[in-house]
Amino acid sequence: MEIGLTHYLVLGAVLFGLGLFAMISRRNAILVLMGIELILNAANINLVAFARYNGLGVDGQVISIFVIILAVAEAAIALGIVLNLYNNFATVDIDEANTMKD
Amino acid sequence: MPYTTILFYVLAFIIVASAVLVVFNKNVIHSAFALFFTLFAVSGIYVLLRADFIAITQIMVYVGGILILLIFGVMLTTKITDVELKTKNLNVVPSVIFSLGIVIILIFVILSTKWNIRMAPESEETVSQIGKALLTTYLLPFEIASVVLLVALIGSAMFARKIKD
Amino acid sequence: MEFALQKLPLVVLLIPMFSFLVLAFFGNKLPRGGDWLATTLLFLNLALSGFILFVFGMTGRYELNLEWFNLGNNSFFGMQKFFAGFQIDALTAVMLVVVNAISSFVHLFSVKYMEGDAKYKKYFSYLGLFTFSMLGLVLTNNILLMYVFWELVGLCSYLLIGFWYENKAPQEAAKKAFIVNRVGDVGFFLGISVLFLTIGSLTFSDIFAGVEAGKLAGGTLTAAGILLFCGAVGKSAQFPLHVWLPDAMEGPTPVSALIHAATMVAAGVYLVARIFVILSADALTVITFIGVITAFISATIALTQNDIKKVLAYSTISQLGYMIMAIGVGAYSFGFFHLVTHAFFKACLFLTAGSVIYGMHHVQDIREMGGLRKKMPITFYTFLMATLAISGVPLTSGFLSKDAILASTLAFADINGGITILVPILAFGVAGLTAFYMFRLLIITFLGEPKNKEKYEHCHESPVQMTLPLILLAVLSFFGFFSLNPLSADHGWFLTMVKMPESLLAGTQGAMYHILPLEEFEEHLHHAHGTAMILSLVISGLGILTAYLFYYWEKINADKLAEAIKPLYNFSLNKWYFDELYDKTAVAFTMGISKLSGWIDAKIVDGIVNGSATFTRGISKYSGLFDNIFVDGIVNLTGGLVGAFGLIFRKFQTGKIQTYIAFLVFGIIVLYFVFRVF
Amino acid sequence: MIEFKLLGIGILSWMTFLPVLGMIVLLFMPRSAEKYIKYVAVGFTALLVVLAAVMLSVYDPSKAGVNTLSGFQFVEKLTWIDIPAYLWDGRIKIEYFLGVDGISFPMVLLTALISFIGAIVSFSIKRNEKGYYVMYLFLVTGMMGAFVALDFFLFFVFWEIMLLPMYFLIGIWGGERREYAAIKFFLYTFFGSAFILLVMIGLYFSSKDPETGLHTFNMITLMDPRTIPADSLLGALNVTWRLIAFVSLFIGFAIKVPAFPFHTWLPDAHVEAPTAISVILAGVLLKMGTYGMLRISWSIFPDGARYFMVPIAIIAAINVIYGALCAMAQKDFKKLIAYSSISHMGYVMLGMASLTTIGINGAIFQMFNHGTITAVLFTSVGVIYDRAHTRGLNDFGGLANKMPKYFAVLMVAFFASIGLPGLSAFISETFVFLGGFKNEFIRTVAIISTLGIILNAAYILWTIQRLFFGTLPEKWNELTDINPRELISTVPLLIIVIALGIFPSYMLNLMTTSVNTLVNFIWGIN
Repeated sequence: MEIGLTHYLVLGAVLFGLGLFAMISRRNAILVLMGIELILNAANINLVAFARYNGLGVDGQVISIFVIILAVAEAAIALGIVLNLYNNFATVDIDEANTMKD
Repeated sequence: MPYTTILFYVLAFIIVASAVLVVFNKNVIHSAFALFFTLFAVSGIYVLLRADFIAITQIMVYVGGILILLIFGVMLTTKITDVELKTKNLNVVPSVIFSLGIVIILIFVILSTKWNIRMAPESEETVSQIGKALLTTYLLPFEIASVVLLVALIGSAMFARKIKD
Repeated sequence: MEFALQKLPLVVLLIPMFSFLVLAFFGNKLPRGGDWLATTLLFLNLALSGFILFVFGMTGRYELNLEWFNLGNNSFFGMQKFFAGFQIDALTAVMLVVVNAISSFVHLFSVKYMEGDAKYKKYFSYLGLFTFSMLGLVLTNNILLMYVFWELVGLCSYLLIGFWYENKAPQEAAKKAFIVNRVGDVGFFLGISVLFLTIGSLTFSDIFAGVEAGKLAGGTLTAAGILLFCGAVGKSAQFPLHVWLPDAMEGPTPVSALIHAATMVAAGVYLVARIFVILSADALTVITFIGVITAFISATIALTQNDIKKVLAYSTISQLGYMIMAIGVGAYSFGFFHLVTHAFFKACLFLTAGSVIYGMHHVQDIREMGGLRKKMPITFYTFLMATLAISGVPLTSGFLSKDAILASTLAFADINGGITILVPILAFGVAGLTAFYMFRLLIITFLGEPKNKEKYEHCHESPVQMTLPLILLAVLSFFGFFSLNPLSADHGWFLTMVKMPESLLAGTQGAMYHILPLEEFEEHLHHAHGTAMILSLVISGLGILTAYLFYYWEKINADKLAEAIKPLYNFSLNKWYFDELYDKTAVAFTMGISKLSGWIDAKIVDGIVNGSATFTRGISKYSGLFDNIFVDGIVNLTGGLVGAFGLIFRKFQTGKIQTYIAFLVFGIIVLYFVFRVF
Repeated sequence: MIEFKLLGIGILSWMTFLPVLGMIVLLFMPRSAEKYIKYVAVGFTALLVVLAAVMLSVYDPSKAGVNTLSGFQFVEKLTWIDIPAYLWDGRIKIEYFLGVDGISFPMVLLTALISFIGAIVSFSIKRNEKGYYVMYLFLVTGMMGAFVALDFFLFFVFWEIMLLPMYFLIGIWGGERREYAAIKFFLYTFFGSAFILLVMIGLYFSSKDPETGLHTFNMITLMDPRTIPADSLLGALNVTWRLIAFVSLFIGFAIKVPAFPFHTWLPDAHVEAPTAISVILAGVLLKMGTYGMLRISWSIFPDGARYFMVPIAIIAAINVIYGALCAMAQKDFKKLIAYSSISHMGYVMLGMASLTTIGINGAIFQMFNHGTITAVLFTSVGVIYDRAHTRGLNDFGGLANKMPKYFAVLMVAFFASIGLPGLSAFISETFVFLGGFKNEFIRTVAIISTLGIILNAAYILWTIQRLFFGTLPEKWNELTDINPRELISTVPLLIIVIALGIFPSYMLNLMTTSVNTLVNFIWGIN
């Protein structure tokens, strides 16, 4: 069976699901960040796959570049936040950071 | 079975397996290392998709940048010796259900959709094409992205700084 | 000659207008308020109109028609144009002279009579406006324009009756005159509308042509005729709209002479004469009876009046009734002839009355007078001349016209028979009554002993500005001006010029006299002439004799007789109670209904509006309560429910971002199923 | 389709929005220049008169207008609102569409003239002049706009715009019961507007422009029977709905006219309004009702006009007679004139109900004449009220000698108002009645309403008597005669009244072509 668009998309979907799970269930902020990276990667796979199979030329690739750029920015900021969190709560467990609740 | 197919399945396996490790590993450092494999394999997928520039970028930015950043983060916040193992999260069951659910839905949708497949013209020159696109059609987002990066740079520096008062 | 008929009438028309405008706007700057200007212009006008009459005698009818405005080509009338123009025919030419003559005499007379009045200047400007309107009325060839001028003379009449508006009586009289005239005018207007809608043009010649062509016939024609006649009823003070004219005597006496005796009130007669050719037999019958009833009623009223002007006023109404009747019976030219002769002698009578009032320092009650002959000889003799004329004594102009009319009534009765015999009977009766009450007036005023010594002593003959017009008018009451034959005017210039036209309806309707061919009518007339002359002489003689018996020789005591027939006397003295009747009915009804509708409007119609506002406010009050208790209750309940749910759902608000993401994902899944399934 | 532009902007836009410009100028005038405010306002309204004169010199009376775009003059047509199609509805396109024809042009002239006169009359306002004139100019914009708008939506906007300043003008600068009168006026007219709005929307959704296929508010397109498909709500097949729409529109306009029994706001509003506002109210505002009927009801629902001509004529006759009777019962001078307005507007409606050329010509002419004459009458009421501070007719007497010029002015106006020949109202009333007699269905009604002629004369003469005749009461010895400013605000109108009475063709020529076209259109004759 020829590898086609659907294969890549399914791969992306699986990756997305894993990333999502990480985002939802893990309590360590860094792991949540990793989950996000996974999701972004899943999206990138989709974009590039569409660029390949939908005749969109390089547009998909360009957008995936932007996604990567944003991922970098996000990672930098998020880690900054995590460090702050750690400084304030002495933990990176985001369950502890629930002061919004009450 | 053409070798690209084999390659794809290999890469897919690496991606999924390492991602599973990332997600379920209790040791954050291990997760970070597993993530390294994932990202690498994804760049392989990009190569399969003939997006050479993206593949390179993936390796350079993700593997060379973000991952290092993450590891630094891990190391700054965790004492490697006493690795926290408390994953007694109540969310596991709903998380699994939701994530599985959405994956199933996505796959179902992907499979049931009739995709309009048009192969992109084979071109060796993706780099120059991307360059042109970035400096013509996507000039504004490109510039904005650079500003965003700058802001992120300053912002993260601000956050990370310990406020002494 | 061409110019004389083409442009001169316009000049004649506009000269009084000029006089009016100059006096109205610059009167204050002119010496003596510009009376000399107005008077001179009017005499000039008289000369011009005399010239027009002369020219007309040689060249004949002339008409000028100009487009006034048009309504374009439309689906109802086709090309609809309204014209304005004038025509010179016998009626017009004669009327021009009459109006200008009397107007100029009255101007002259007023110079002294009105001297010292606070509104002297205004008075002359009003006279100018009136003369303009009256000339317009007689000149126009168009019934709509005639209506225009018709209303304008009404306005002038209103202004001049109410000239001394500081007093109550002139105000009321002016208002009454205008409103009563309006009633007639509405009829006139409706008549014009009928003509317009059926014939589509309002020019007299078009109207006549239209009737001849049968565009308007039968009942509609009769209705149109009677409606048009309504205008004449109002303006010429015919029964039942005659009530305004006696009251109109509140105006200055020269005005009464000009407007309410000689010219304006004759406009009605002029109108009927104008439209004579299209009047149907039935319409003419109505006209005849209205005329004769008016003549009779007012003659009986005149018998007992004690105000010198009131007597003259009723005699005017009576004479107007005569003219109307004359035209009604078909004596078109005689009726018009009487209009002219009457204009002169009645103007003379009024001006002499003015002279008397002037001499007596504004006393009008004849019971205060007496023996004035010695003090005011010129006034007396001119008055006598005019009285003889109105009584129909031979050698006067009045004899010529009146006799001819009486003969016509006889001919009328002769042809038609039956009930129409009443017409000559009443007509002759009125002739006798006229002679009686005019001589009663003459005797009580000028002869006998003075009743009020003090006033008598201060009495004096009027100055020459006043006596000159009197003399001129008295002279014009001689037969010689109209005919060389003192017994019949048939071959005089007047009746040669004003020929009776053949009715356009000849031979089409019924068997009435005037529908007979003209010759046949004239034959009957000829038969009646001798009888009429003798009868009328006898009857006027009797009237005069009786007057002398009562008041000069005092063989019969008038007061005792009055006492003996008290109800009849009162009936006459109180003018047949017409005013009271109208006050009690029409006026009271209108005022009542006006009050009622004012009340309805303020209380009921507006009440409903305000009521609905109050109602709405009431509703709003209750709906406010409802709102507070029920609607707001529901709202509060909702709030409470929401709160309760909130307490439950609060559990979900963990403040943990991951929980939220989980819900987000859950939401996505749900949405997927929603869109998928539904 | 004549276009006429000044500085690139159509003259009708100038006419409509010049007052707004004036408003802005007034708003920016410094406190120190307060005493010049009224002159600025007069200047702007005078400009309107000048523009109107320019229009008059260019106007081509041979063009018909009514239901043909090419017959309109000074047309301006721009897209105003254009909302692209949404899921739930098609494209909404509303035009800024101005133009005049023989029906609206006399009204435009009247509006310019009366606005100018009203601004002069307003000099007697002493309190918060700036606010007053700002509102006044705004009002002028509303009125002018309503007369020149050819798009129903735009018309409605102007129609409503005009309410607001009127409310404030009565409510702030009015007499004792001003709030009551202002609220009554506002609510009543608003009530009417609701009916108009209903029909407007109904028409919109029923219409389908044959060219573009869109719903439309364009009045001229709406007159074209092809625009409203026969099976739509207000289409030819739904006779009942069309008649209901006609009645609804009629009520909306009748309130403005005002027609019996919707007239009671008028006396209150008049009595409480300041003089100049009464002048505007009677001079222009009332005409918007009758104009609206001609322009919208009669033209878009000719079937309704034909169906209801008898009831409308009866309402008109009630207006004539009942108005006159009520006027007779009044003791307040201003209220009397207000009721006489009701009576005279009855003539207008009668002429329109006749659906004949002559009647409608008379109606439009009567609208113009009533505007000029009543303006003089209300100004005159203001003259006496400013001096004596009372309007009670029974308080006066003998003013003729005390105020001779005032007497002269008012006499002309009074006699014009009772339709004395030689003055303009005579021609129009005559036409109205001729039209009424011509239409055999309403002939009887028309004949009955001639009673109004007599009643009008009666109450006017009685008023003259009570005001001017008799002796002057002691307390009025100090009264002064009418002053030059007041003469300026009355005499020009009287000159127009007299001139049109003698040469009516100057006015009639402007409208005959359009009226002929309109009547033909109503009866379906081509």
